[in-house]
Amino acid sequence: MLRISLDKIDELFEAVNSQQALYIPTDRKDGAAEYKKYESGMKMSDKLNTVRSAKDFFFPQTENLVEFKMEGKKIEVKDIREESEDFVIFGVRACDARSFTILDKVYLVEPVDSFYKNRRDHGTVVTMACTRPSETCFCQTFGIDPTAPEGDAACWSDGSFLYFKANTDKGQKFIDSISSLLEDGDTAELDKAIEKTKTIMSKLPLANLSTENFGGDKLNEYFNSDKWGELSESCLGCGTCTFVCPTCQCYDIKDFNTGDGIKRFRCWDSCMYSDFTKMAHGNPRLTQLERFRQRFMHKLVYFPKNNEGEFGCVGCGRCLSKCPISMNIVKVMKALEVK
Amino acid sequence: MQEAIINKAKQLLADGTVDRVIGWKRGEFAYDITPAVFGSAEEIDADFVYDDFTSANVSKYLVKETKKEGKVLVFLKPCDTYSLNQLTKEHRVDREKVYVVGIPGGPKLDIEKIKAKGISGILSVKNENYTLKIETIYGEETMPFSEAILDKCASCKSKKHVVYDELIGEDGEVLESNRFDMVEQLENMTAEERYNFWREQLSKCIRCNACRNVCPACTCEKCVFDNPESGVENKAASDSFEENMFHIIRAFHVAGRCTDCGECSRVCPQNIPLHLLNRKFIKDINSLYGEYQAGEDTTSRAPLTDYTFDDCEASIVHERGVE
Amino acid sequence: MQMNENKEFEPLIVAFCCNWCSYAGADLSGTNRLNYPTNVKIIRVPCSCRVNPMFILRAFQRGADGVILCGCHPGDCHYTSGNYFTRRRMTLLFSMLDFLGIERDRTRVEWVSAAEGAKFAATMNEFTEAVKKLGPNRRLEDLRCRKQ
Amino acid sequence: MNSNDTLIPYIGVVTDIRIDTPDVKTFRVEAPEGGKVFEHMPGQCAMLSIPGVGEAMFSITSSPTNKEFMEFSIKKCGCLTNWLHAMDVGQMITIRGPYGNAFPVETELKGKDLLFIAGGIGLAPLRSVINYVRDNRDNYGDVQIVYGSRSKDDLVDYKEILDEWMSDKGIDVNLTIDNPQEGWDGHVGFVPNYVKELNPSTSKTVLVCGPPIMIKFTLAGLKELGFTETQVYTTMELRMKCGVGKCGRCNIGNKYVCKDGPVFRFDQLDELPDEY
Repeated sequence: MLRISLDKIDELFEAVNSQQALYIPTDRKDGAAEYKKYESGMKMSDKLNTVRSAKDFFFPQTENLVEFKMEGKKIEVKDIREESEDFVIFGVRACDARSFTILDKVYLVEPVDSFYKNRRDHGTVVTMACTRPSETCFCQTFGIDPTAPEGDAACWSDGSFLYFKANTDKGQKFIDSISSLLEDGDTAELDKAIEKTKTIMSKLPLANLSTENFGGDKLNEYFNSDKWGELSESCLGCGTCTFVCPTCQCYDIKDFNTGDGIKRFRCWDSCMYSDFTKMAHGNPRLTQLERFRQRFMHKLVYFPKNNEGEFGCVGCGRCLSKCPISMNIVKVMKALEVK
Repeated sequence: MQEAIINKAKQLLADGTVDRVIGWKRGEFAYDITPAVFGSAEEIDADFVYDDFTSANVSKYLVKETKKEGKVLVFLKPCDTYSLNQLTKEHRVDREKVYVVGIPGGPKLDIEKIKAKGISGILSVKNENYTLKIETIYGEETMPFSEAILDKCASCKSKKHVVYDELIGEDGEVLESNRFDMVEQLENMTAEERYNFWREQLSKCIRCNACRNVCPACTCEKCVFDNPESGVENKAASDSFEENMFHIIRAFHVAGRCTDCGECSRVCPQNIPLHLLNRKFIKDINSLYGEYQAGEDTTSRAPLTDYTFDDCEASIVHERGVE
Repeated sequence: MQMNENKEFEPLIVAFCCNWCSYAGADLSGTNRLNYPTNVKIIRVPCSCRVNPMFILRAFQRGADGVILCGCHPGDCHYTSGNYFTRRRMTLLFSMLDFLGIERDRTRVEWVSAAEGAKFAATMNEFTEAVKKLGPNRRLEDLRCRKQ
Repeated sequence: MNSNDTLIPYIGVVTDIRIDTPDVKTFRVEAPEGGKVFEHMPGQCAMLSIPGVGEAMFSITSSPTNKEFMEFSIKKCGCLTNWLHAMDVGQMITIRGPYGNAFPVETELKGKDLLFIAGGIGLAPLRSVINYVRDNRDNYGDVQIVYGSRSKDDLVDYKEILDEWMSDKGIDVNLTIDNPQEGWDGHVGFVPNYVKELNPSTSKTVLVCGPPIMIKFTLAGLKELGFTETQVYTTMELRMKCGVGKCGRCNIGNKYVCKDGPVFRFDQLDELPDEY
């Protein structure tokens, strides 16, 4: 398998960065990891995951869609779309990599979202296999193997080498572009490391969480469950879970008047917000119960019903560690589940 | 302590003093505790927890709970009692419908601080003589209790309960705290340094509104930032200006009412030290208009709804401080 | 609002003026043929107390380089006490802006009565000069509103 | 980037404004170069917007058989609609679409006797179907229309109803208003009761649109008369932003009103959770 010594990882980053924009997860001053554009000397974070998910690269929190010039009764529409630059996101975890597949099912189905597709076409996702899963991890629940991540190219570390494998043509191109730095090597050490991770995976506290009893066929049963009141009663109605979630894809479209014209932009929206469904003549989801229910029904029932059983969650565990009141999809699944 | 609290809750439910109990509910792990309303002794026996991780200030839930029928029991830590007083003063909570049992407070632990040490796969956390024994899937780890204390507890302002119907344990005193140290440090920087500091912090904001929604002082029925009529409504910062604006206004709207409970910083998913903005207002109010602690009582006028004829002029900001 | 090499920077100043005093003061300075810079855009408010912190911030957002709030002298408020509240509010707001590293000379409160036309003109001249020295507002501007 | 994106709107010019009722106006919209901005089927919607004011979904009330322009009957009820009501002829607006499914005029409705039931502004989406049917008269059986409003002045398209629909052969128009009014010698009473009084044949296929409470009682009345849910279609409205089932807010259960709707048959709605 092609590999590079971890001592030479800076050389690798420099080489990639000289060809196209490179983003890697790196530690901030406060200790948390986030994706940043690579600059010489930047070290890759060894944290399990970033606070914000990698969805930002394809579906940023805000983006301008179109501009208008208004003059008297006249309106001029200005298409401001530009071809995205080529870029590489390095070190994406298996859970986040799967989230792209889920976002694709929303944004790449007809009518294709050209803003999303543009970035998707130009981005190469290089994933990184996990070695130290945390108690909040439950990606295996959704059939994700963190030791064999998806993405255009995948890489593994055994502590001294990084091993590369291409999953797509785009990934192969990426590996070809750095091939002068790579050498062939045997994978005995790596196989051992992967085995070790697999053993840990089986011992995780959420290893037995199953989606067996969820999916599209229990729509009304779960919708009408009497657990929602209890589950949602302490929900603050903030958007933390939605905004750190790699699969939450709802958005709002708004206009901003610059004084010189109108910029129409879209931004992330949260179904947990009280005005999410508010319209001129009323609001069909009046209390937090209905909004809370919408979020989890969407992930566990509606999404799989519309997408051949694929769930709208990848088990990354971000909402488990970030919710201000520690209410999360795992607690909801356990409370709701009807065998 | 947990046992005493549980017994008290069950007793007050049984003798009909209260109909419901607000407390904390055990989670999946050692630390993910959810505030909850308990209606029966069975529910309490099953899930009620009070330990080093029950840091959530539950007083804001009383706004919702006191609109319902019946009386509700709430266990308040010293800092939480200030919030309740403030809510009572603003007529957001019907004090008649609340039975307050004061309980000893922290210091509480911050799981983020434990995780920041690289400790992961946490299965249990035990406090043995102020050394944390942390059992993980990767083996046992230890760390000093003092290094895992929540920021808000590390600068605790008071161990005194300012309102209660009953106490479990002894009442404490108002403390000499170091809570303004960091504000002072920033004040002593140059404007440029301060600007860079806050840009770095506020640019992390994802506008999840957790700070606002958890804040016991933020109880508007409709926030200006949610109201399309206000002209400033927005859901995401499209520009650094909007990040600044949101956080200045959020802090300003609770200036003189913020009890410094520290929940805003505790819940921030991006670890922005939001409490520093609130503390800056508190510090200014103390030094310009006299010592004032929001929530200490239910009768005094808040500094921003009050004035004296000889207040300082706004130019004081230009006259003092370093450049 | 661009720094141009052969063109001197001209700041945009927004002045919130109380209807009962400084707004009339501005009028008086005009009828007395006193000069004050055309950079100053006056917004009339019913009382200085009407100005909430968001007005100040939004003026900066939309291109102001300096914001000044003029009200009645303490004790002279048409509504008895409005300006006393203003004084506390603006003191705290300006202090917060300073805390965030926004140049403190971009904001000011002045008490100008209806009879003080000369003071109005002098204040505006002086404030405009002070802001001119600071250069364009960059720390509290909204890039989307920057004129091309 | 030369592919179109549905989120980038076209320009439409308002070429005529008709005052229907005190709070409903009908706007005629054409492309700047004349003609329609895009083609649609009866029941489909379009996103209209005034940049800086708002954007919202409106049903296209003109029939696709109209080759010159599109029409929108809009009730004044919020920020955007207030603005639209205040504008003059010649104003440009932005328009994107068409969105949603349509009434199955070319499939299930073909050859059927049709019963249209509308209340208030609910006539707007049905008007498109009614005129489509009138223009393709041979493809459909009898047409019966039951339309009610608060008062005579609140009847949308009253002139068109009197001048065109009522004079057509094979179209039975039944109007009603909620309360007696001077100058009105027609039926007085609520729509659901009027439908029961008229006792239409259960062989008809029903298209109903109006306020939720009217729909609820009308459906109950129809069931009493022996209609089944598979015979009744309605069209719905929820908060929408994108129009293409991506922004995630207009769902009832797993169905997005903007994409899978707005036209639903009642048996389809029955399978969905009760959230509307």
